[in-house]
Amino acid sequence: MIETDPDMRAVEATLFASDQPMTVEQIRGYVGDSVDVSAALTQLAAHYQGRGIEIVQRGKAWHFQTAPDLAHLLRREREESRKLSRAAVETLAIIAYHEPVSRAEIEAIRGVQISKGTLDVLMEAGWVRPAGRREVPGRPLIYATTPGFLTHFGLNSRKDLPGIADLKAAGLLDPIDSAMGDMLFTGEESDSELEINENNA
Amino acid sequence: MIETDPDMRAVEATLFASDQPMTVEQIRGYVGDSVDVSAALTQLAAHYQGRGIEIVQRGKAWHFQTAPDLAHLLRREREESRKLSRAAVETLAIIAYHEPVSRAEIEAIRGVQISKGTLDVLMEAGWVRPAGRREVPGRPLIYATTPGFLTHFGLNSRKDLPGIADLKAAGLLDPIDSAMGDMLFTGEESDSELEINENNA
Amino acid sequence: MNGPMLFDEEEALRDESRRDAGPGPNVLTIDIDGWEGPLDLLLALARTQKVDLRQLSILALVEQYLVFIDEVRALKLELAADYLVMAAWLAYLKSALLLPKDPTIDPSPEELALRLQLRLERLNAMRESGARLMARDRIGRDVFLRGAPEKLRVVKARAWECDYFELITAYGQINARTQPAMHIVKKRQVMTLEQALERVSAMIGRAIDWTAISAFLPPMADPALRKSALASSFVAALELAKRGVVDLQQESTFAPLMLRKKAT
Repeated sequence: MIETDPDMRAVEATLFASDQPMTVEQIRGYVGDSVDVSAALTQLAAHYQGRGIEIVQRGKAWHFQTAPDLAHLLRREREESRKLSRAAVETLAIIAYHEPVSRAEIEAIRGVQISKGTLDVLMEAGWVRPAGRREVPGRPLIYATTPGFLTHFGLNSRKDLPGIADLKAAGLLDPIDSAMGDMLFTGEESDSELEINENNA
Repeated sequence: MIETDPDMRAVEATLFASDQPMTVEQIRGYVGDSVDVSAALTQLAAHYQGRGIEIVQRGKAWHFQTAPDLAHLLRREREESRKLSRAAVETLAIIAYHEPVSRAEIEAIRGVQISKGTLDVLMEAGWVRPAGRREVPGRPLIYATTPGFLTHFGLNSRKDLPGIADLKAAGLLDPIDSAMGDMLFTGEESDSELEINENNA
Repeated sequence: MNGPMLFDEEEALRDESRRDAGPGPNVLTIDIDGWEGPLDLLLALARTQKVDLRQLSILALVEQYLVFIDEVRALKLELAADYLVMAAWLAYLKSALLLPKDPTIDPSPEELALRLQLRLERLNAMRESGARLMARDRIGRDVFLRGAPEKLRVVKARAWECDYFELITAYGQINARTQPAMHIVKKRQVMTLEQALERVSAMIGRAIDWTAISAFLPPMADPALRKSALASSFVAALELAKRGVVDLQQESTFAPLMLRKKAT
């Protein structure tokens, strides 16, 4: 029976323990001259055929490896969700409202430069793709959203995005003014102090 | 035919590719929930019996290794594995056979203080770890062995420690006071032996 | 005896045989440092009796120990104190064992001897277990793990989070931020100095007695306007006083400012 063949066992163990692919001569250095290493390797290779692991020859050297069709098992995906940065959200919004748009145009609209990583993140997320080049001097890359973007945000088309007027109506457009309003409101409180003085008067 | 069983192939490849011993749960994380990992491991272990490499269980974890009887082929003469001092070996044995055990208890058995480095060496080797505190005055740290200890010494569990059953039966793992009680109780025999010896003396 | 035991089997064996040859009376090369304390020395001596430790003659062992210690001292080698403490204790044990039994001594010498024997047995058990443990098929020495495992990989797939509200809010804020700023001053209700002059002049005509300035203010609630009216009316009062139309009087600082039509 194959399992009890001592030569094959020796070759199998030697090749398994080695951290390098081994030639027949190198294996023989461990298992001894009396062993027909080539024959043992051929038999082993046949024996492992169709198994989860296999013995293969690369050039003159042999090694063990896992069966190539099982490679997908050995990589396990772990999802890790992360919040998009402020810059990325703004960049995505600009692309969505103005597409196709170049990087320079995005920066002009944002009023701030964007770092290289920002667009990469949006592309990694699958929401933005390069959409050709603008036919102007320098032929800059232009960017647009993907179908994945629409799916993620539950949109049928980009036309579903609320317009500026809608945003204004929803109070989403003027965060600065409303902040000012808050300050005036707290300002009135101090007025009442004055009133007390008046009443005293 | 065994070679074509997809579950077994998957488990075989996963364990073979891993650079760490793996528990059933860890393997399942790679091969998927539909696979009966335990059954596949048992079958694989049987399949490798008598071969140059084998699948073994150490504690909860499994791994591939070369067959022990082939050690003579593979032992690297020059790179002798770490040499432990006698103190370290005894300390390791005391922890393994008595765990969990405090430093004072180790010292009581050895009759000498443990030098600072001894426990460190064992912990650095990954064989020993602190395992809480004994709820007695002073709350001393207690030590126990690790899964890595079982793996390194080829033990399936602490029950496989050489001679542990005999030592237990002989009361040699009990503290001396309780052993004294037992011996005085069953008494006579050992007393008489002692007397005989005294006569010899 | 020298150094720690090495776990090369051969060396361990050699070591063991040297130990077993032990410190016989003819052994002059005594290295006291080789012993890990008196208990270790006692165990080595016990093993020279070549009996199961349970059959050990404690009296013989005590004798061996005391002889050994004497030899060492004769060689003027320094002995750690604990060896001497043990020697003293064993000398006591020996005499107690040899003397006629005294039932009042507790613990009895036999019990002490038994305890010593138990301790030696336990140490010996652990020493042997340690050696057997070291002799097992150990990874990296007897059995080998795979030399070049592919290794399992965990690939981190990042899922980016952003909801619709965040998206449109961000756009709104960009717009707000980048819109050319236009500042409009909010209209406030005020009472001009002219209005105040007119109002105070008209009202003072009817007032005969001293009247607080607050009485000249419009009675409506708007506090902003009220404040403006107060300021304007104050200035108006000063103006009217200058023109010689009214008299002003204030009893103390922050006291109400009183107005009266100047007597003519």
